[in-house]
Amino acid sequence: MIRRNPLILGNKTYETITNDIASVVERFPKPAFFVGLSATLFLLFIFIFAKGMIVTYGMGMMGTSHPVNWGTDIITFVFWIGIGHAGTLISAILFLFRQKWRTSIARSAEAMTVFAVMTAGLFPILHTGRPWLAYWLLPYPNQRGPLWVNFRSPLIWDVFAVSTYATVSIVFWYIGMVPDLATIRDRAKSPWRKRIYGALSLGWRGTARNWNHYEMVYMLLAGLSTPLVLSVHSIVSFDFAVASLPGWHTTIFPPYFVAGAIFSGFAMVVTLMTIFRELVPVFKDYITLDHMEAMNKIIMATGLMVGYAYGSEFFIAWYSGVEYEKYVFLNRAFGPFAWSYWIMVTCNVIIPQVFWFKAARRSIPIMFIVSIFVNIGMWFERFVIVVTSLHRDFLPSNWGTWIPTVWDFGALFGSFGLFLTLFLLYSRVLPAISIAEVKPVLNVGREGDGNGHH
Amino acid sequence: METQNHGVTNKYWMSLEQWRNDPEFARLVENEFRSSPLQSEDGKDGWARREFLKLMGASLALTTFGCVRRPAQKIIPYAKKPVEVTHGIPNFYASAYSEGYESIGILVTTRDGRPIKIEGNPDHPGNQGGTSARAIAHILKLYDPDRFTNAKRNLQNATRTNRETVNVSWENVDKAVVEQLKKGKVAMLMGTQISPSTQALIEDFAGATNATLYNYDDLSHSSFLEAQKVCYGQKALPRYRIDRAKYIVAINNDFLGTWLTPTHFNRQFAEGRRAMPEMNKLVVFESLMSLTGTNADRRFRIRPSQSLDVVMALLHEIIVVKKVSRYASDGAVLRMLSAFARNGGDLGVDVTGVADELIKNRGQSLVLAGGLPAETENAMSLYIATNFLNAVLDNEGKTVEPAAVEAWGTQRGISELVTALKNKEIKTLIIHGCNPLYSLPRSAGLEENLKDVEMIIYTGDRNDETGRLCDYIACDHHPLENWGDSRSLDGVVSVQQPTIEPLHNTRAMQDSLLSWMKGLGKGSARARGSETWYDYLRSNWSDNLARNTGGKSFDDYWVNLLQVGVRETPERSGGGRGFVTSALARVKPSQAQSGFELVLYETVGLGDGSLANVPWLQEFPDPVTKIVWDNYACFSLRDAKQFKIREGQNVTLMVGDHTVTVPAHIQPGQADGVIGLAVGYGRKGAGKVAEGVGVNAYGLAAWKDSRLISSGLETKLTVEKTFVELACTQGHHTMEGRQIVIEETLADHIKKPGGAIHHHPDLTMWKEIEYKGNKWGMVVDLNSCTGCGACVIACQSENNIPVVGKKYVLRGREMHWLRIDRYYTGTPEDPDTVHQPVPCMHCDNAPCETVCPVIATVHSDEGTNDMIYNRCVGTRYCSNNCPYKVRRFNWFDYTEIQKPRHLALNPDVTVRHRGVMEKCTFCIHRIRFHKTQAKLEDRELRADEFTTACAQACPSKAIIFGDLNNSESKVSGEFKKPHAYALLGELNTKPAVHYQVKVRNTEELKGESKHHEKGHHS
Amino acid sequence: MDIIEKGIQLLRSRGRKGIAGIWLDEHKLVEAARKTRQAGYTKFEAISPFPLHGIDEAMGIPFSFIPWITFIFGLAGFSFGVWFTWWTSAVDWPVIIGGKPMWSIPAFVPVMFELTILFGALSSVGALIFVCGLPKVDPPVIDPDLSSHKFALFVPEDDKGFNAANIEQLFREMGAVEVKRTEF
Amino acid sequence: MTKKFVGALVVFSILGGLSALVYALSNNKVVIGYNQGYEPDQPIPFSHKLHAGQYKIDCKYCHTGTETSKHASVPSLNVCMNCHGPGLVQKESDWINAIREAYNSGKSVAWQKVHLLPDFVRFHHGPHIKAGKDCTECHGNVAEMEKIKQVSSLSMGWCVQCHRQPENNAPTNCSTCHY
Repeated sequence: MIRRNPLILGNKTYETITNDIASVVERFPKPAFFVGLSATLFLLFIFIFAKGMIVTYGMGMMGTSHPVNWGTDIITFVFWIGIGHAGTLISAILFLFRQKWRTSIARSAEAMTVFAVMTAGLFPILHTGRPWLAYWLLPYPNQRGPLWVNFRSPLIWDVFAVSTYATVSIVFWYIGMVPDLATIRDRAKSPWRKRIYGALSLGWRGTARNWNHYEMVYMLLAGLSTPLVLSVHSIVSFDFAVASLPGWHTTIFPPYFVAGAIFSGFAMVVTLMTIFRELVPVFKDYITLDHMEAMNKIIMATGLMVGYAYGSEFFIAWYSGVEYEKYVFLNRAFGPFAWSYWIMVTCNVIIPQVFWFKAARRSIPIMFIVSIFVNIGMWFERFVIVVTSLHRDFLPSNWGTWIPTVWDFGALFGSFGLFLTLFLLYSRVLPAISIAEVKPVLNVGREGDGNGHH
Repeated sequence: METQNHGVTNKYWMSLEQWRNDPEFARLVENEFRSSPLQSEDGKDGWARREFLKLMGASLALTTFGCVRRPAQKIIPYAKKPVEVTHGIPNFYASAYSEGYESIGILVTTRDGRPIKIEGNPDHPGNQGGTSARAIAHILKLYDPDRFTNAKRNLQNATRTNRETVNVSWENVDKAVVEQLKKGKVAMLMGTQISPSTQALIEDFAGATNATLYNYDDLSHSSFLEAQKVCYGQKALPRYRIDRAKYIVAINNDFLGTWLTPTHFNRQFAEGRRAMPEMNKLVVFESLMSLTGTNADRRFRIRPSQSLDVVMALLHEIIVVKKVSRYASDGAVLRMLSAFARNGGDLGVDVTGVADELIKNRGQSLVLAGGLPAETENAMSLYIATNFLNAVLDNEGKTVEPAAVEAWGTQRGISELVTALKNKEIKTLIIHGCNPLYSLPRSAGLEENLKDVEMIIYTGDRNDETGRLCDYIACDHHPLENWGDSRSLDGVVSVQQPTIEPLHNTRAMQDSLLSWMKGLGKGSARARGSETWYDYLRSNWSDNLARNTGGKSFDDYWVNLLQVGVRETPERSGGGRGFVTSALARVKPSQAQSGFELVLYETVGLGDGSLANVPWLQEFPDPVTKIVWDNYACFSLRDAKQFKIREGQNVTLMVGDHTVTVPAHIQPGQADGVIGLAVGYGRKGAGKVAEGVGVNAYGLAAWKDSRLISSGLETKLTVEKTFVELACTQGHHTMEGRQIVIEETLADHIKKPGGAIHHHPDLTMWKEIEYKGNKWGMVVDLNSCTGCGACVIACQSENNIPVVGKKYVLRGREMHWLRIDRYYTGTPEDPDTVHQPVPCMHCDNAPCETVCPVIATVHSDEGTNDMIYNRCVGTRYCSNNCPYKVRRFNWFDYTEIQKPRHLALNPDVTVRHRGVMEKCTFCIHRIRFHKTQAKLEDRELRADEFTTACAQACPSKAIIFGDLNNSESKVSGEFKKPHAYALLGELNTKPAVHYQVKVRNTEELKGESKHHEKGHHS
Repeated sequence: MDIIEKGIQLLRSRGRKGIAGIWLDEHKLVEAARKTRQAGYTKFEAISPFPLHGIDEAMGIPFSFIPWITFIFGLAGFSFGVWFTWWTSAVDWPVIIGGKPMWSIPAFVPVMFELTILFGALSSVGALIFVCGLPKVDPPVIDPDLSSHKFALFVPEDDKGFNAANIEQLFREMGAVEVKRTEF
Repeated sequence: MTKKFVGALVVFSILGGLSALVYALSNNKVVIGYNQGYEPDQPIPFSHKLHAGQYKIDCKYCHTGTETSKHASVPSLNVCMNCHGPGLVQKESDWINAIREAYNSGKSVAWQKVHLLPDFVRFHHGPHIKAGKDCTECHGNVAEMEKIKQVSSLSMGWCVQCHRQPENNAPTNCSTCHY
């Protein structure tokens, strides 16, 4: 039997675990928090302003044009949806695989999922020419005949997939949080705090019968989320794969997108967790270097998958013999947008190779930098797919280009404002580590532990 | 009332005259516009753009909020409804459009008294239903917001710099002008008039006032006419029969794009293209890349100074070497030709093959030269030599027919005017139909000599380059507001009738002349007996122009004439003309040039620049360069490389002491050592649209021997460091070896039509949808298409397509539903060119439909791909998934159109909201209109009962539209021809538009498709 | 306001009187629960801050029935997806789209799949909320630390053969740090 | 008992409300926001009840475009003058005099539009009349109306339900009405 390192450091007891995690919620934040919050609120303001202007005056303010009809909005949508995947993967798939190390990062990863999907969900709505009519994408009974929607359109699949994903993720996250909310309720001193967390905890009491159903539902949700998360990014990839455009029309997209999503999602978790560990030092006992290393291994593995996909795309383009396909891929690597392609390859394939070295996997600064690069690289992966495929397609007369405007940057960077604001608020008002899940794994890897082998 | 369907009878358009017979009419017309949108009470046109006149010529008003319901609208019917106006039903009026020497028959569609569209008159034998981009677009000049709405007086300083422009009543204009005219010494500077009645009136006026007539055209053919006179003794433009010519040689001549009467020539040329297996062959020698050059089967690049040498080399080869024709024994001719024995060698072009083929096609060949690029210093020699070559080839009387009528010939040229001005022989000058201060180089000396003239009267409609120097602007009507007539080069006389009461307080030039004559109490009997210009015109017709009245009274004849628009008997004379050999003595060798030679040229879109304020034409992609909103100096690839010039880089051109700084454009196929620059740009005072677009190339032209020299100008070039982005609507200019435009040589085509098409096996998962009723389809014959672009503007006019401006064209956001792709094949230095109009393909398996989430683009059961604007949310997914990229997105709110341009909108086509996709609809509103009409008349839709706007406008009949399920329709046959193919057919989109291969009359093609070189499909 | 008051009344839990023992070690609690059950009590409850290993077996709690709910509703979601895509696309208003048949099954699979998942997930959570009697307003708390680091057993008075003294003795024997009469 | 009852009541009322909403939205007879019943005052109190009801003047006598044009069109004043011209019907009424005055001075009357379709809807009266539809099917019994009132909803669903009837043999392409 392999000797494991302890999952939780610092000789915790159940009581200290409760104190460590709940006290973050209970104490008044430090000034640093408000500095951070103002920064993210500023970004959020940029987002609202940029999108407000675009909705007011028209999509023409962004860089999208003919033939590149999709640009920053869709790229960023796919980017954030991809980010979201790591959370569900950690909370659901690793749960099904009985990976106990997931417990201390699962909550924040799920929160990341929820906020990322919320951020992502805004983009397809706001990228439309008439966002105030976006509700027409929902098949609701109406007075137009009734007129339904086109279930053949990948965008309708998106509506179903993303809304189902958002709903199930939020439910999963929330159900997981209910016992912890009850803990905070029980520790609350002020009546308001008791009332609010009491309501949020739904009056959870922690009886064995409830725990019995609770664990079952948690497992069911994990079981449902697993195919769901795979389907969501597959369906997002269908937006491209189902189209006839060379560079989009590929069967490899679903697995490629899922791998990429996990890749970018884990990178984002690493980014957030490295910062989190520094901001709340006590969390270093829960989110240990072992956790970070495990995530870095996944980053490297999925990075290799993504790299393989890049290579196989080229091979298939050549092997298919389709002239349009061949051209698109050569154009990606050597055309006017080649810079974006090589940024993508560098960030996603080359840089993560440092994780072959254990020292790099366990170095917080290195992994932070790598994770940032991976995030950049994955944004550019979607950029490469969307923009370079669109800008030169079948008829050369249509070839065009894509020139970003200040509003594109506003939408892209502003979206981080929305995401980070939500995440910052979450980190102060909700238990950022699952108290009830961490406690059962307290003894894993401890000396003289008799229960750790499950 | 003869308001019936299009294409049903020849009486489907109506004549204004019919109402004229009604005494009530005049009064009705006065009231007609009382409730017009132009004069609505609150000055707003309301929110409903689809129907300006929501009901019965009414204006709309949004009532205040908080009303019972929103939006509340009002219905304002006529007080007295004109009997021929039925709200919701268009009226068509036959009329004529003239420009330079071109006259084409048009039909004007009016709705509720507003002209909204100009179409070709199928009864006109010259254009036969086709039109040109400019003819269609000149409707926007009617609704030009920058037009003067009243007569104006420019208060001039002593140096003729405009101090102030004030309104002046017509009475006061007349008073002042008549007073002035009494002083005598009157001169009239007139643009060429092809209207026989206007000519007569002007001559009447000149006689009455003892005025001297001077002639000037912004695009002058005076040396060409002079050469005709020298060669044949008659100063007339011959009738070129391109339809009869099997072998056409054009030397710096753009007869398909801009020369003389391109609309007619396009039709004739296309007929010759389609005459299989005897298809014509076009050989072009030219310096720039013109529209004609792009259609050449064989093309040679020459410097403008070599134009004459080419003709002489051909003559030398034919007469001296091959000893063909009777001149082969004419010693004088042989002597003269020996000086030009420069074939091959220092000419750089071997014309032997061309000469051989010309000899073979004697009597059915045609050699053409002329137009701005041919107007070198030695142009006269070129024209004489060309005429001689046609004579040598026995083309006289066969492909060159003499004109029945001499060109309007009583006037003198502009240099005589300048002399007269210098001698202070002119007190009053009336300028009409030309813009000399724009198009004359300063060296002509007109401007500085004008200041001594006591009064200058200009009939233009704005203070443009000429107008600002004039005292009175007696603004003329727009042709759509005015009566008139015109004679085309083939002798067809058509009538022009007004289709709208004048929008503004303008007055016809002819009415002005008549009233001044009245003021003077002089003039011919006809002038004195005519109350209005209309009376004069009618009486001139009654006396001089009416033919074959067939025993009918003139009144009946006149009514019928107005309905048809065209006088049935053309003025023609047959037989050949004898070439006066002595003319050859005037042929002088051209000076060889080594430096850069500047060639000015006319664009298909803007022509002489008089329509520069029409936004459609500014955003009309040049058929060759596809650049909009600019003119630019064209360089050959070699020169660009040598002088390190990049696309859009500013260059300064210096001719003599005049300089112009203009962005460079690198033009494949252009001759080395040549710089091309388009005229028609750089207008001043022409209006908001034209302001600041391009530079005035006329400034670089030279004035020598009373002639404007626009070609072969020795030019110094300075390359600047700055750049201007040129807005090009096409992203890439070669086909990358893809099967897009398929070309075949004539020999291959005759052997196996469509043999060059590589077909792909189609596999499908689904059972195909069956279309049981109508199934609309289109065939575009790439062999007939010359790329002139009339269809693009016709579509724009028909479908309310917005103009987005240069800034957004640069971003690829032009909105044309129908675009013409132009590809080069072969080497970029000397390519072949193909044109391909691309509308929406209306694919049966439409990729756009599948991906639309909200069913905003769907198929109808008639096979059209419908775009439902009001359902569209604007995801733009459809456009991404369209392999042809024909979909256009409303990136901004394009519905705000400056008034009164909005009056040109077609009420049958929805004006699209911001944020929705749009695209070619196959003119679905026409389909619906005609299907409804058929239903109302209890009949089936007839085959080819109607067609789309593009097909209707096409002068070369390259576009055929109709019902594929109707075996009688033309399209159903053409669609299935073996040489018809689907664009990107391997995608199995099953387009409802098929293309027919482009046939080139050559031995081998310059660019072979690499499409199936690997043979991986078979 | 009346309705809100009534709603709160509805959600207010009514505590049962009974006896509770509190442990600090979860293993001892599991043993105590087994003993309690062996003593014949059936309605007693174990309260813990996290799910306890082995408590189900110790207390004789049956396997949760919720997977059946998930299955049935998942199936319902799938069937709804099949029916809805078919009815809207092929029956109610068939439109020719992209030359495809009205009921293009492969294209409708994603919608059917997502509806399956959505119905399954929401029904499971709904079932959980229903069987746990959630939500509840201010449920009685035996000890606030029961959601942190303490473990409790509670035997209600209405349990069969309730004997306070016996239970207290049993709890003390099994290592309860505190035994008290309380409401839960 | 009460608790369960209240619970059941809540559940059922939610379900019932939802079904009612779905019914209301999908049923073309119950419409919201379509100006049904709009009955504005007109500048001249023209009575259809009098003209079409009592005197039985055919609709198409005044609404001349009905069979030929997209627009049935409100008659111009010269149509009124056919009967109300000098020396003809109703010489002394103030309203008639007003019309006569307007006619003589060439001024138009600004009527309140009652039946209003959005700009993107193309409706042609002709085929509907041709198909034998009576005016009253859409416009209600105008002969009974003192003031014209919008009887039908004119919603898209309202159009489509009729076009869908197989016996009407009417197209339901989107481009039948939208282009």
